Amino acid sequence: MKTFDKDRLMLAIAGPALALVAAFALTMIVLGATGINPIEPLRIMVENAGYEDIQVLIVNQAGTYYLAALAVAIGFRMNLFNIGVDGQYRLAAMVSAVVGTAITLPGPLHILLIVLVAMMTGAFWAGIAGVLKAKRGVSEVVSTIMLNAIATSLIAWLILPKNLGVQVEGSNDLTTGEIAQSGWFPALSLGDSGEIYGFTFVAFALGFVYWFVLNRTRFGFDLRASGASESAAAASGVDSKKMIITAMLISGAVAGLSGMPVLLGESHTYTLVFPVGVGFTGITIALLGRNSPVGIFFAALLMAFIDKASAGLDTAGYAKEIGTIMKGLIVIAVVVSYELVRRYGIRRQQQKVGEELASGGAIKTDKEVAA
Amino acid sequence: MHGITKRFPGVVANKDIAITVRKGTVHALIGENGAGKSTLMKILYGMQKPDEGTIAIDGEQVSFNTPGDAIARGIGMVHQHFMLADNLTVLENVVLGGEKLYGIGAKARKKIKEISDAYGLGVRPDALVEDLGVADRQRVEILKVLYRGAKILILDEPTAVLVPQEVDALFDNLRELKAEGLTVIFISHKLGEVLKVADDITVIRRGTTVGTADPKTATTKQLAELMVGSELPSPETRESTVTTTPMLQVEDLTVAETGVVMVRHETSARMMLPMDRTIDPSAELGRLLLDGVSFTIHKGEILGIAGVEGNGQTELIEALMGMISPAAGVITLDGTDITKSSVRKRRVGGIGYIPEDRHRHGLLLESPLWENRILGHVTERPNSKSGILDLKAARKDTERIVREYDVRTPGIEVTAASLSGGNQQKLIVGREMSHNPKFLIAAHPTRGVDVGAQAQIWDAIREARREGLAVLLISADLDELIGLSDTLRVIYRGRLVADADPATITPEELGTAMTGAASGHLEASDNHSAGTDAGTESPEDEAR
Amino acid sequence: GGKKSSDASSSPSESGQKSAAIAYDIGGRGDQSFNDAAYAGLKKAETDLKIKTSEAEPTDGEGEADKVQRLTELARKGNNPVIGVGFAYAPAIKKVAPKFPDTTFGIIDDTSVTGPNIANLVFNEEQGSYLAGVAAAKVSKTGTVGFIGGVEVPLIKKFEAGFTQGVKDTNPNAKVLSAYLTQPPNFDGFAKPDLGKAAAQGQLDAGGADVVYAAAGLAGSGAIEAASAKGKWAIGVDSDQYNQAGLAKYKDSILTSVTKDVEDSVFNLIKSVEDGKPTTGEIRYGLDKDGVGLADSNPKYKEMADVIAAVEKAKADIIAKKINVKTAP
Amino acid sequence: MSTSTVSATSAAPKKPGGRKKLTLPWIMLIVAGALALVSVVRLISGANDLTSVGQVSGALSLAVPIGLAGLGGLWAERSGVVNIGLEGMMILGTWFGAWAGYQWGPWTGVLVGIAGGAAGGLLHAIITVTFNVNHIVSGVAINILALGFTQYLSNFTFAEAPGGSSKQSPQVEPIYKVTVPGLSDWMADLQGKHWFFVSDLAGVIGGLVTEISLLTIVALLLIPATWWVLWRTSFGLRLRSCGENPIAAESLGVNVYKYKYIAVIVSGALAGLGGVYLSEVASPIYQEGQTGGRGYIGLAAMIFGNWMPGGMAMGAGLFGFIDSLKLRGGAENVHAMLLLIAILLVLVCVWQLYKKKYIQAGVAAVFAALLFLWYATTDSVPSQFVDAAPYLTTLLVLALSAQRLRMPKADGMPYRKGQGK
Ligand SMILES: Nc1ncnc2c1ncn2[C@@H]1O[C@H](COP(=O)(O)OP(=O)(O)OP(=O)(O)O)[C@@H](O)[C@H]1O
Ligand SMILES: Nc1ncnc2c1ncn2[C@@H]1O[C@H](COP(=O)(O)OP(=O)(O)OP(=O)(O)O)[C@@H](O)[C@H]1O
Ligand SMILES: [Mg+2]
Ligand SMILES: [Mg+2]
Repeated sequence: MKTFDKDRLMLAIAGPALALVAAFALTMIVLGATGINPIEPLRIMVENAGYEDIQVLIVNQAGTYYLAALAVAIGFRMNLFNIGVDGQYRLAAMVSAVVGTAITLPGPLHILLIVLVAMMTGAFWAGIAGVLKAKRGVSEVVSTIMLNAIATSLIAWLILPKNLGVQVEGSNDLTTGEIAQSGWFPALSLGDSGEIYGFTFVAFALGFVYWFVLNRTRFGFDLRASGASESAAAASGVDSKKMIITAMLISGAVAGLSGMPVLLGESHTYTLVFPVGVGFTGITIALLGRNSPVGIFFAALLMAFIDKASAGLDTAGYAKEIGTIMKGLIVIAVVVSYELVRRYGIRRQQQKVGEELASGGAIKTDKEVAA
Repeated sequence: MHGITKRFPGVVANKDIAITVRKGTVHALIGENGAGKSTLMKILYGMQKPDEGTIAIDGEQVSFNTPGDAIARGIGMVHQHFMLADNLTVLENVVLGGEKLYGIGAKARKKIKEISDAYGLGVRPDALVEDLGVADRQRVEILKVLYRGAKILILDEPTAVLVPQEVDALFDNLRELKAEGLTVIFISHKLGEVLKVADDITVIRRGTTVGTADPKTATTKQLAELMVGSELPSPETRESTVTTTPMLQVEDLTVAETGVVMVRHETSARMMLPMDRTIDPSAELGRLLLDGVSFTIHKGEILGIAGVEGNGQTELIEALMGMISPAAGVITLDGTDITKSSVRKRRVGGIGYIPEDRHRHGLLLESPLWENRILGHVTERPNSKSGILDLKAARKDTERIVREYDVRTPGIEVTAASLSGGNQQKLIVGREMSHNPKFLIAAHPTRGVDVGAQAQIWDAIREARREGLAVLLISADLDELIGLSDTLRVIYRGRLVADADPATITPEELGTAMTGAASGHLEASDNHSAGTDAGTESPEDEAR
Repeated sequence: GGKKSSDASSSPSESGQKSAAIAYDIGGRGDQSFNDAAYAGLKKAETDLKIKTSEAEPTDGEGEADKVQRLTELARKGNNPVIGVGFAYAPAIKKVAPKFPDTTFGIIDDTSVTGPNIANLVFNEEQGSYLAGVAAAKVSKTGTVGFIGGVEVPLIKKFEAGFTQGVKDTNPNAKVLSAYLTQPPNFDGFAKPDLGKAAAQGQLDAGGADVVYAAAGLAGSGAIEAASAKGKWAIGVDSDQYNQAGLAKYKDSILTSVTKDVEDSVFNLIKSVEDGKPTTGEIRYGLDKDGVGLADSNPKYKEMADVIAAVEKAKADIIAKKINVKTAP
Repeated sequence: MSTSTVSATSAAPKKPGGRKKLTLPWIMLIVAGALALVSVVRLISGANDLTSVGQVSGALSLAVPIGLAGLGGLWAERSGVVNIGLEGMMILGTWFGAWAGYQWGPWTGVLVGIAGGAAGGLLHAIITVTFNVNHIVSGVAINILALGFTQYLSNFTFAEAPGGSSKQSPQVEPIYKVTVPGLSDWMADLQGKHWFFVSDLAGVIGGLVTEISLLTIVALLLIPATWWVLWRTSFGLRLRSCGENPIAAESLGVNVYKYKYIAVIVSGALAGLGGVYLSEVASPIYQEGQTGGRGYIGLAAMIFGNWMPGGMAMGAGLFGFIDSLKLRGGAENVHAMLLLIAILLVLVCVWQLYKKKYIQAGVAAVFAALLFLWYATTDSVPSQFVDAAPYLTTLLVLALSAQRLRMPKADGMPYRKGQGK
């Protein structure tokens, strides 16, 4: 059994590693084909990632991505496709920023309040899709796409100065006002290189919670069972409608957290230029990380690395879209290699089962005679 | 077919098989589960390519790359598992792939009618396959083959889901086809049938041909010995353990078709309105899938339900499990009303469940065995303690089940999908028995399971019964049903229409009742309908 | 701190040559609008002042930290001035500027951040738009004119406010229809010409407008196309769209354009640093400095003496502060 | 318990329960009813633009790209392949369409744009059909790749072309537009009379015969054409069988791989055509970010339409209609929509009462009352809500309508030849 697992681990690592090499090679081919030095941009990216200030950016971005991807992954674990993480976290960030500005509490309580409001807002927004699916059978793919757009409009309305927003004199931006210092999450300062948002650590810790809840609790088992086979889960005692709503609520709550690293660690306010699109990157990362907390961690780091390391390419005279192309190629290469490895693994496993059956065959005959 | 060898990763499904089928005969192919019958036929049908060996038809060497090639040579196959697209009509399913013959329109419809009438198949071309029962589906499968004008018919276990009368009808058809000069290859586990219809018999064991038999002289016993090298085990059970303590009481259980709710169920009117909005409400009347079903199972009793598939068995099981909510009726388990309880509550309350479709309801195919061991009992020990899973204990217990129930597997980390059907079933039985259920729903507990495993499963059920387990047994295998049950009921169109004494009833009589031809109490060799009291029944009645 | 990204490559200051840098807003170079205008200013500085230049583009969905890092890197490499294009750079400049007291930081469209080394380059878009309103009211026969904003943000609302005021002051009975294509942070409204077209068609045929003013970036080309197809007037924005190659087909329908001279503002700031007298604080480009204005390349427009007279009068009044143009509708 | 008699009516043999085919007269009646309702609202609210010729043709041009993407999704999913990469394939369509269009004329652009989308489809097919990778992963990857690839290529192509930039192509010559002479004017006249129903009908017809691009006509024809091909030809039957039960199809000699490949490539081509429509008809240039999520909306329209061309077209049409309403004088038009929705909710309430579902009826009544109140007390809707109108309406329609969605049974499932049991 032990060796079996070791082999599996080897396979699990070899797959993505080979895929990454393949993706880089493909990127080089694209570059070469368009008459660009195929090595140089990659070298610059790797070099960029060697600098501490960029590393800080990568880690911080990875924290945000991690949360968004966890939110998506929770849905995926039970075959729900929550495309709405983007809307959920933006609305959550906005509402929690408003509450955090309006109410000031001593230190940790203030932060807790903001985080709770964010989770509740995210859960509420995702819950709409959950209820619509459970009660009315509305496909969550459609409803979350619609809810994303509705969230955009709702935020745009809420942030108007006549409603909840503030327009600072001389600024063309709209904000929700600044959260008092007690609501800032302490950061890990690396001096000149910047600081790592404290919430980033919370994000990664949440990965552990995710793992624990999913793999070590009854609830997690029910959720995974629903994802693996809805019919079998129903027969095992899972109320599928309740599960849909619960899963959407949790997914939305985690989605609500994805805005927190930036809100609590950097901007301390929600503005028109608050990062967008994190939810969509989260989908990619969840898929790439195969919904596993460790896989998502590496996938988030990888995506953050490509983002930040490729940002400087244009300064060096190369198109920074190379990063985007690389992302696409990596996703394809990695999943194709997963599949190839999986097939190989199944073949091996069946071989083992077959051997077992073959060796057990003799005993079987004896028993049958006895019966 | 000569020298056919086919290897799958880890398994040699066919090893140097040789088989010769004479033109214009019915040739039976028998062998235990996994012997390689289906694989051999798939090779003949071009669905799989042999690693070695040759096929000759009418003396001419052929090589098929796709089923299309085989069809072109006049071969048709009815598969072991239905090969039908549910959401397409019968017509579409039939013409698929053979559109060149008669198009896909009126001409094809006419042709289908023609064949259907000629063989008395009674097929409606424009019905959705989804709405058909198993027997109808079987007919569509046969029609598919006939439509293509096949000269060689392969029937892979066509009788598994049919009642004896339907089997007879099918055999009549086969004889007719034979008379027309067609060749039929017929696979079955039911040896009696084989002897009845076959002209030649070939026995396959572990992927090789081990012999042939002459149906005129051979007996089922001989065949069984050829097949497995042992006697046929029997599900006979005679010492009664039935007590007078009711374990499960079901009263007036009524289930309406999904998507419709009953409006005035108290008046027993079948006026129902669709739950969803439609154009014309009155145009849509739902129907009852279960209609006023009542019975009692006592501790230590096995109640067998006989019936053609699709007559409400599935709904009965699901209503008892709480997976669908009945329109009316009361279910009492061990004195507690569980009519409104959730599935989980019922399971914790002591209901064990061997589902009829293990892949859909019993297993997480892509999960390891130990997770499958937790499935359905996640709230119970040893699987979890106060909401937290106890993986160590669950794993250990899985190993115990694997050991005690003889599940053939290299370990408990492999996925359930990689086990063969029989071993999957043993795992499920082991799991359900591990929680000392008060009441067990056993739906086709040995379907598709080979003889050795069959005996083990029967033993496990009998063992538990001795300790006071109440069992609801649903099976298409009438021998099993008669052999195991203490009481027998027949379900027909959602109603329990007849009861019988397993000590005296024969499979043929039971089969007749299953088609709705008889009702009331079935006396041995006297199956006229003896109208019994439709009102309240005494426990005596229940305990036969 | 360890190695910083900016420590590595040789900085221009070391090689002795002066250098200026701009950091773009979302959209980046090639947007044929705002960013491109800033780029033009930079290029002009490169040729006229013989200095080196650097540019950096943002990535989609980035946060404040990325902007801080970008500005820091540009500053540390010795670029002076470092100009952030767009109000989104305000919080980042607030953080970075104090760390580089010898570098001048420019920011366009924002005066909320201030400092001894910060130059706020702002424009009175409402003033230019007011003139557009005057012209529109004058040429309109139906008394109804349309305004199309790309994305409903305060900056674009300034355009709307000025335009509406200009129309109303000229013809109190006139009606201004206004539409925004998208809501922030969905900035598609600047990139989807078909939306601009649909909105313009709505104002032209259903609303009865005969002049549309589109402050919608590239989506404005859709509005211009629609106006041209209907034989009505369109008013362009940012640069003189009559002369834009991409719009040559509809140029006859482009009455005029409200210009915003981002190019010069960038160039002027670079030049001031070059000259050793860096400007700081609020540098406002209004009608008075020709920082905003109304283009008159269309010969047909030039023929409209009464319109031109009205516009000139309004311009003089605004410069003379006789008219105070509102910045919010 | 045994009953002595088995009543003949006890249970009909398996019959198609619950499902009812919508026949043509029914559809016509529903459409007419909807139009009448809109007409009533128009008369009450005075929002005459609701069914004007311009509104209808505007709705059409906004609906076409969504509809083409939806049609693309339909082809792929009918063969069992989920295509979330529609957005990426559309991007390829916009880019390649404009790239070829500005150099060699619009029709070449159409062909090259279709080819670009089809190339995206081919990639999707290779990944999902040959490598059996999760369809969503592949789609997401294609979306990323298409975006990066086109942005990257713009640097070498459009950036150097006169009138173009790295974000935008030069102008493409327009595709010929037709107006049915006489009829168009007549309809416009009739529409202008603002009569009940007649004017609305005239508006709809007028929108279809006025200034309609040839490409729009092609796109409209593709909807019945798709229906015909998929439901009335043996090719279509085979293709659909791959989405319903590929193993059964395989057992009858259908080359499942081939049909899946064809379907996914056609899917990409249709999405590509949707892209070309954006960069040649809706506006005559390619513009980065031009698709703006229309691929996803197309997907939603397809699910909305229950994987059927007609339903999908209705979904896309609804979206285009509301989107156009909002863009053309949003505040007033959308305000009128409040009334429409309120009336619809009243109808729902009556229906629920009839069905004795009092809670649902109550909820509908409350919402209807709130909407009436909103309508009566205001005379426009904040522009932010106007913007959300198409999305809200879609969500509302989905929530209120019966969800009898039925996706192809093997949609999204991996398939490998020779693996059937
Ligand atoms: N696609 C496959 N891949 C791997 N192994 C297979 C495959 N199909 C069949 N096998 C193996 O080949 C052996 C023969 O299977 P086959 O289906 O021919 O048995 P059978 O005689 O038809 O059994 P049954 O009576 O249960 O239908 C089985 O042991 C099975 O493990
Ligand atoms: N499609 C497949 N892919 C891989 N392996 C398969 C496949 N089909 C069958 N097998 C292998 O075949 C073996 C059993 O197949 P199968 O389920 O037909 O066995 P069986 O004993 O005939 O079961 P049943 O009694 O349910 O028919 C398993 O070990 C499984 O790994
Ligand atoms: Mg089998
Ligand atoms: Mg078989």
